[in-house]
Amino acid sequence: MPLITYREALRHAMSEELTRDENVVILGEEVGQFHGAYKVTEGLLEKFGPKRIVDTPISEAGFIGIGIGASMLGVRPVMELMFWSFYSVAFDQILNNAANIRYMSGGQINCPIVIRGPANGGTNVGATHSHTPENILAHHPGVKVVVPATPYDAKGLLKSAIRDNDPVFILENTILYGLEGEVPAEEYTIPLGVADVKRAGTDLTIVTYGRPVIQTLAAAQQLQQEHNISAEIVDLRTIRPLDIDTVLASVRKTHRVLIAEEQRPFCGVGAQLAYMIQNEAFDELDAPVQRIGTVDAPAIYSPPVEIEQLPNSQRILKAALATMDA
Amino acid sequence: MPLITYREALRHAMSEELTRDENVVILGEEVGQFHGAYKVTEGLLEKFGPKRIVDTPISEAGFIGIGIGASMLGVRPVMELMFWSFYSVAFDQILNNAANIRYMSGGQINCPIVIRGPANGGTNVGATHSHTPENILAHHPGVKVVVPATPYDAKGLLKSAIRDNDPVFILENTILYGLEGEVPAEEYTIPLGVADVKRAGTDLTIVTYGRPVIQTLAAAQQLQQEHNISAEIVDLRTIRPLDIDTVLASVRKTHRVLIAEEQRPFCGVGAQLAYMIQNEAFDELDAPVQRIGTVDAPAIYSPPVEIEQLPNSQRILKAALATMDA
Amino acid sequence: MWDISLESTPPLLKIPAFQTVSKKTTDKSAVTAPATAAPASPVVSGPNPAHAAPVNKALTRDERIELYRKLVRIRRFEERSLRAYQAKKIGGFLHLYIGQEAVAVGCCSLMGKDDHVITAYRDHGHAIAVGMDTKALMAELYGKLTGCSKGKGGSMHYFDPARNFWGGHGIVGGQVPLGAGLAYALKYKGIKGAAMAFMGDGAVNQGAVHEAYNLASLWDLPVIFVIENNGYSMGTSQARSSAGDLATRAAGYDMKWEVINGHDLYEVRAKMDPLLRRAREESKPAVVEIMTYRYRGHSVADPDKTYRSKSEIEDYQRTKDPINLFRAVLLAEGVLDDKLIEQIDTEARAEADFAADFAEASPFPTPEEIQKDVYWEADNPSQRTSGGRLFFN
Amino acid sequence: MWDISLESTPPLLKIPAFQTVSKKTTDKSAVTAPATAAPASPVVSGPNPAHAAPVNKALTRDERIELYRKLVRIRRFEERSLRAYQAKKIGGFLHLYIGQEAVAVGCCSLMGKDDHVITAYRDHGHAIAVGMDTKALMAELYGKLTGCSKGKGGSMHYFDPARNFWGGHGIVGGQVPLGAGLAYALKYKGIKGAAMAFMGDGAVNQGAVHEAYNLASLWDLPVIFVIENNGYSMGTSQARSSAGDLATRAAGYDMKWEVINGHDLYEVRAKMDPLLRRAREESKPAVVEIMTYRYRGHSVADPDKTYRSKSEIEDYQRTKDPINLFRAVLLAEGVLDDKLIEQIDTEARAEADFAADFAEASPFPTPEEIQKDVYWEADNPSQRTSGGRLFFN
Ligand SMILES: Cc1ncc(C[n+]2csc(CCOP(=O)(O)OP(=O)(O)O)c2C)c(N)n1
Ligand SMILES: Cc1ncc(C[n+]2csc(CCOP(=O)(O)OP(=O)(O)O)c2C)c(N)n1
Ligand SMILES: [Mg+2]
Ligand SMILES: [Mg+2]
Repeated sequence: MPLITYREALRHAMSEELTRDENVVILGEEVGQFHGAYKVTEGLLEKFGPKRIVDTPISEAGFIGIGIGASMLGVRPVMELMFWSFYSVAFDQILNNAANIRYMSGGQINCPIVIRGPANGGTNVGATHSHTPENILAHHPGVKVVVPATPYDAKGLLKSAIRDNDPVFILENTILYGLEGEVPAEEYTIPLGVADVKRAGTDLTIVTYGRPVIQTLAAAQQLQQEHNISAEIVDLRTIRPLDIDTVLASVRKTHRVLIAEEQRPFCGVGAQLAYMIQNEAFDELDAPVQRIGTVDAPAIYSPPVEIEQLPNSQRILKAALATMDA
Repeated sequence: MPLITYREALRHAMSEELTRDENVVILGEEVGQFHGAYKVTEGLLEKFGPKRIVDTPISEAGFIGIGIGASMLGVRPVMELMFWSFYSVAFDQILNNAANIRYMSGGQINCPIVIRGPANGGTNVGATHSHTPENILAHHPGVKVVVPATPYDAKGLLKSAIRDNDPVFILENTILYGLEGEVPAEEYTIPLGVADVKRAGTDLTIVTYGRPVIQTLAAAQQLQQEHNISAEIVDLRTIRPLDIDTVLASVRKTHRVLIAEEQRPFCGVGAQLAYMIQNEAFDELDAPVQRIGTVDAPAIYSPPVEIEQLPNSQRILKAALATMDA
Repeated sequence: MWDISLESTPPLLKIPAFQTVSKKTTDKSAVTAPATAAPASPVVSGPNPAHAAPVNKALTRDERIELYRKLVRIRRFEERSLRAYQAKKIGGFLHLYIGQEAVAVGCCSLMGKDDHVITAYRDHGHAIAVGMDTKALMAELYGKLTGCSKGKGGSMHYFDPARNFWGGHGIVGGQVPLGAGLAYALKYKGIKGAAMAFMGDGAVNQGAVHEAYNLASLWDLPVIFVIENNGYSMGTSQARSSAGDLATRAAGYDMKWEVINGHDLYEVRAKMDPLLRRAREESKPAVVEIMTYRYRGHSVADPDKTYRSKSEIEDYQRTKDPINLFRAVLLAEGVLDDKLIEQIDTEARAEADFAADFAEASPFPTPEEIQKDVYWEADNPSQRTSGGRLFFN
Repeated sequence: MWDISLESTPPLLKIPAFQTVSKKTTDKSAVTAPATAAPASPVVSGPNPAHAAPVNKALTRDERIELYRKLVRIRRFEERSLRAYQAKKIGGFLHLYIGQEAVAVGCCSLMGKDDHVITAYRDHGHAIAVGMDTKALMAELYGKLTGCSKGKGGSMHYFDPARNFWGGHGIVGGQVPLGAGLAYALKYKGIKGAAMAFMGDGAVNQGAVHEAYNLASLWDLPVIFVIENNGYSMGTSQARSSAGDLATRAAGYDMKWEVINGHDLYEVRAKMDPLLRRAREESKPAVVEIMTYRYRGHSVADPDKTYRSKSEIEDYQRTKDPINLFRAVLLAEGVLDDKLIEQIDTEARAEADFAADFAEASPFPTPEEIQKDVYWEADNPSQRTSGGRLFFN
């Protein structure tokens, strides 16, 4: 299988869907002439022209609102947020209009919009640019939330998202954009809401998604080699819909759970998972569900310190050992 | 002690603080000449004049941003959101600027702002007007979040909030505005971050806050009388800082926990509580932590159906019995 | 006896054939930049030339009657809904459009099959103007499953995409980018239609509105931003909420703008028509500020005591009521006579009562309905492609 | 040899004594409404009368030299920071101000003790202009505890409230309401000061900016909204992001506006001074659009290949460099001579190197610092009144 980057995987997904469906249109700041702030859309303007690849002013509420309105009439906009952090200025459009329009209209209106862009820390861009809002987005019934960790997943999930009739938000990661992985040359999609066991194991379940998947894979290797602990890694891939069955099946096997996520803790995705696991597999747990995430503070700028604020394989390793000892 | 309404309690708190500190100023839509959409600020314009009680245009991002900026120079703005739902258009100001300014400036700048207003369902105002964002707000380190359930708490907590040097968000409830309760004539404050055991009990801990406190009190009476179950009711009062110690002390006594909240479930406050309880009192639990909240969908308009969507004393009662049976 | 502005106080008054634009309330207008468009018509005493505009001259007798009927039907529907609200049949908010009817009826009467409408929460008038069934509208107020949004939206959230009506939106200003988005879709698909995005005078101070202005002008979207200036946002007069004049802000975005007397249905049609044609044919946006007035409080809950005088309201009712004015015009045209007027009114009242009876007799949604219409996929399980849980508890 | 626009290509050029406003890039300006303020100066060939404005005439020789020194210090600081970035000493973004120096220096040179400043992420120039210590600024870029924000903010989030400098803000447009809020506080407290809220040309399309405009005008806040129009928001030219001219949008809010040649320090001072006085004394807001240009990419990461030509950049450097221009003026005035110019430049380079050495030698924050400066209460435990947990894990 060809080896391509996460960035290319996303680009290929958009390119294929642009070709497949003439209603698909890409909008966002700098997606065209500038080739994307992170070059995800590079070459698409040249290939599909300015009607399909649209540069927008810095008006997230305005252009996302326009995307939502256009989607109601059958256009299928794929909107890039340069950073998901900028959802803060478009929050009302995203979470009142996109999320509620089907409901408030009694099912008469669909909003087949995709909003995608990076949501992560780790590149020293500070508190205003490092939000990871998957918990906040997924809190709202009516939306779907996807956080892919590998090129293969990124492509397959984005293609499904574009075909989905509900609003889908894809949270990517600037650090993963350069990550390479095998991606089939043939067309494929990955259904939303299906977790992927990235590593089978017997002693400990680590539930994770996004970049921590990669970090957890490294930690799991070390756990095996140095501590003889066999960790099973469940990559959620989609936060809503949530494949809790795959999580519970793993818990029934290992009886111990660590959640590794790049979230601030209070009401994060890990909290929701912990609630569900203890609620639905109470008797299966040999120890409390543990979490390892971002140290609870706004994102610090200082490069070496930000590494310590975020989950990393050493912090995950330590948390895994603590979960085994609990 | 005098019996006053929750609305009056809030008004008295503001009136006393306006008198005490000339830097306190009330801003919001219709707070002055119109006397407040829910009449919380009635009479304040007449008493304190238009410099202290300021009507704003419908520009939440603008006027909350102005409040944040003014607070950096020592003004202490108490801003009314007509509904907390409208935080959606001011999200960036509230959760990037107010929440992060102290951090990003390395501790040089404070933001002593209070934002208050109702956040609740139950009055048939539909999906766009029924947000309960305490989980979303409290997710962000740097902010404090208060949800008072009684007139006594409302007054004492609002006064503390106005004196606090960190941004404090107070989520009130339109249905509680008319609720009467005893409030001392003498001045008092209630510290933020201190839960209140609203009813002592031995068999089951119900952790709650906001209007469900009132509903839970009714359910607890029925539990006692009809089922001989003694429920202890812990009213959190403040979501962040969180008085988890009072919760854990109760759990150590009862060994069973139900969380009753007016939140949609995914990543709600109940999820965070469940995580912490199972994590910190794993061996104390005789049954999984349970939740009862808002049925997971946007707020429905239809009046009789909305009652079923929200927590109510019958739904809480049923959930309590299920928790006892688990 | 036909004075229609207040049910209980019906003195028949001498009504001039047309009205001029009501005086702007802001005191800063003098310093505002001149506009690209012509200024609002000055107070004149001759006949309003707008009445003779081609789009009005082209109306058949029946069409004129239908326009009048729509005005009356809206008013009677809303008066009936007010009684239902007072009888506690309706929850939440009820924002009445009474006094503003000529705006929605005038604008929507110009809609072709590819024209689209979106508005705010004061949406009953627009819903009836686009042709929605008053039974479904009243049932929605009653929270019934037969409502136009199955009882899920309520008064503020009416929808009928089949009639190109995209709501009914509760967040002030939030619908305006969506309206530009409808126009975007039309342009994208090469359809020669236009969108009208209605908002109130208070909504112009929402940031999303300005973002939509800039985008619409920059991208030449076929959208007309319609400011229904009824002088107040809740209890705040325009002068207390907005610096400068409202329509003129369009100039800063290089957009055409116009001020329209919204009490005069023919003028609304005459001035909207060229803008709509221009939108459809040249794909050009515009901003219009339509001067109007609401007689009732902001919502039924508004005691309406602190921010305007009774005499101001009465003055509007007496001299600028859009139904009275249009009736006088049609009487002068010989299109209406007393009998027809009475018949229209009787039918409109009967229709409203019938809608209320229908609503009353309709079933409420079941609690199972709460989780329907959230996800397309959940409602279409046979076509579901995703796995996992969509709902939580 | 003094040409300062590009370190590596220093041809000394004949520099005219002043520059006129650069041509607006939008092609729609013709249809825009006339403004309340005077239009931008036309292209003239005589001496710029702004140079003889009282505020410039009043400058002592030393003050003139200090203004020049600030321009040079900013440029040398940024060039040094660029080298540090290339050496991987700096993380995140680095948005250089090179080419725009006269805007911050000109505006901030007018600040009295009660005047305040806030800006966006391209904030190094403003920070030096208000008098911040370059050691603390460089250390901040290096992420060190000795940085002006203790290494917590980085390049985009400089702060120094003691010098009335309120940041350094990363969300485009988000600082603008805060700037109006500073003005609100001044007015509330009866202090005769003014606030300047800087933003880029791309920022004017953010809704929050317009909300702030309306509020500032409605409430007569002493704030000057300063649009630094460098022609581009990242890779998007003004014509591709904004309909109409930028400054003229102020007219829609009944606000005074002005266009200023930002390459010419004396003109910046001459045109800003009356507006600042008016703000302080009459509590009146204004919008200014200062025409300027950035030579470097949007940030250091921007390859700067797709959206503008090399010749465009070179043209600005050759004919409009603010340092070259001001140096020529001061040479003509007899204030500078070759020796002094060389000395200033040498000192500025040494200062920048010293700042880098200081930064290099400073300690990083410890991981314990992560949770400091989050809550006032947590940092002042002896004065804490609340209970409960503030942090979670
Ligand atoms: C963002 C937001 N802020 C506040 C409100 C509450 N609110 C509802 S209607 C209204 C007044 C709107 O006035 P205007 O736009 O003039 O419309 P009108 O009611 O006169 O039709 C307000 C403040 C809201 N729904 N949304
Ligand atoms: C709300 C928001 N959207 C997008 C961005 C990403 N971004 C940062 S700077 C910038 C361009 C801003 O251009 P302009 O306002 O002209 O300022 P300049 O960079 O030219 O100084 C963009 C799009 C952001 N920081 N905030
Ligand atoms: Mg209005
Ligand atoms: Mg720019």
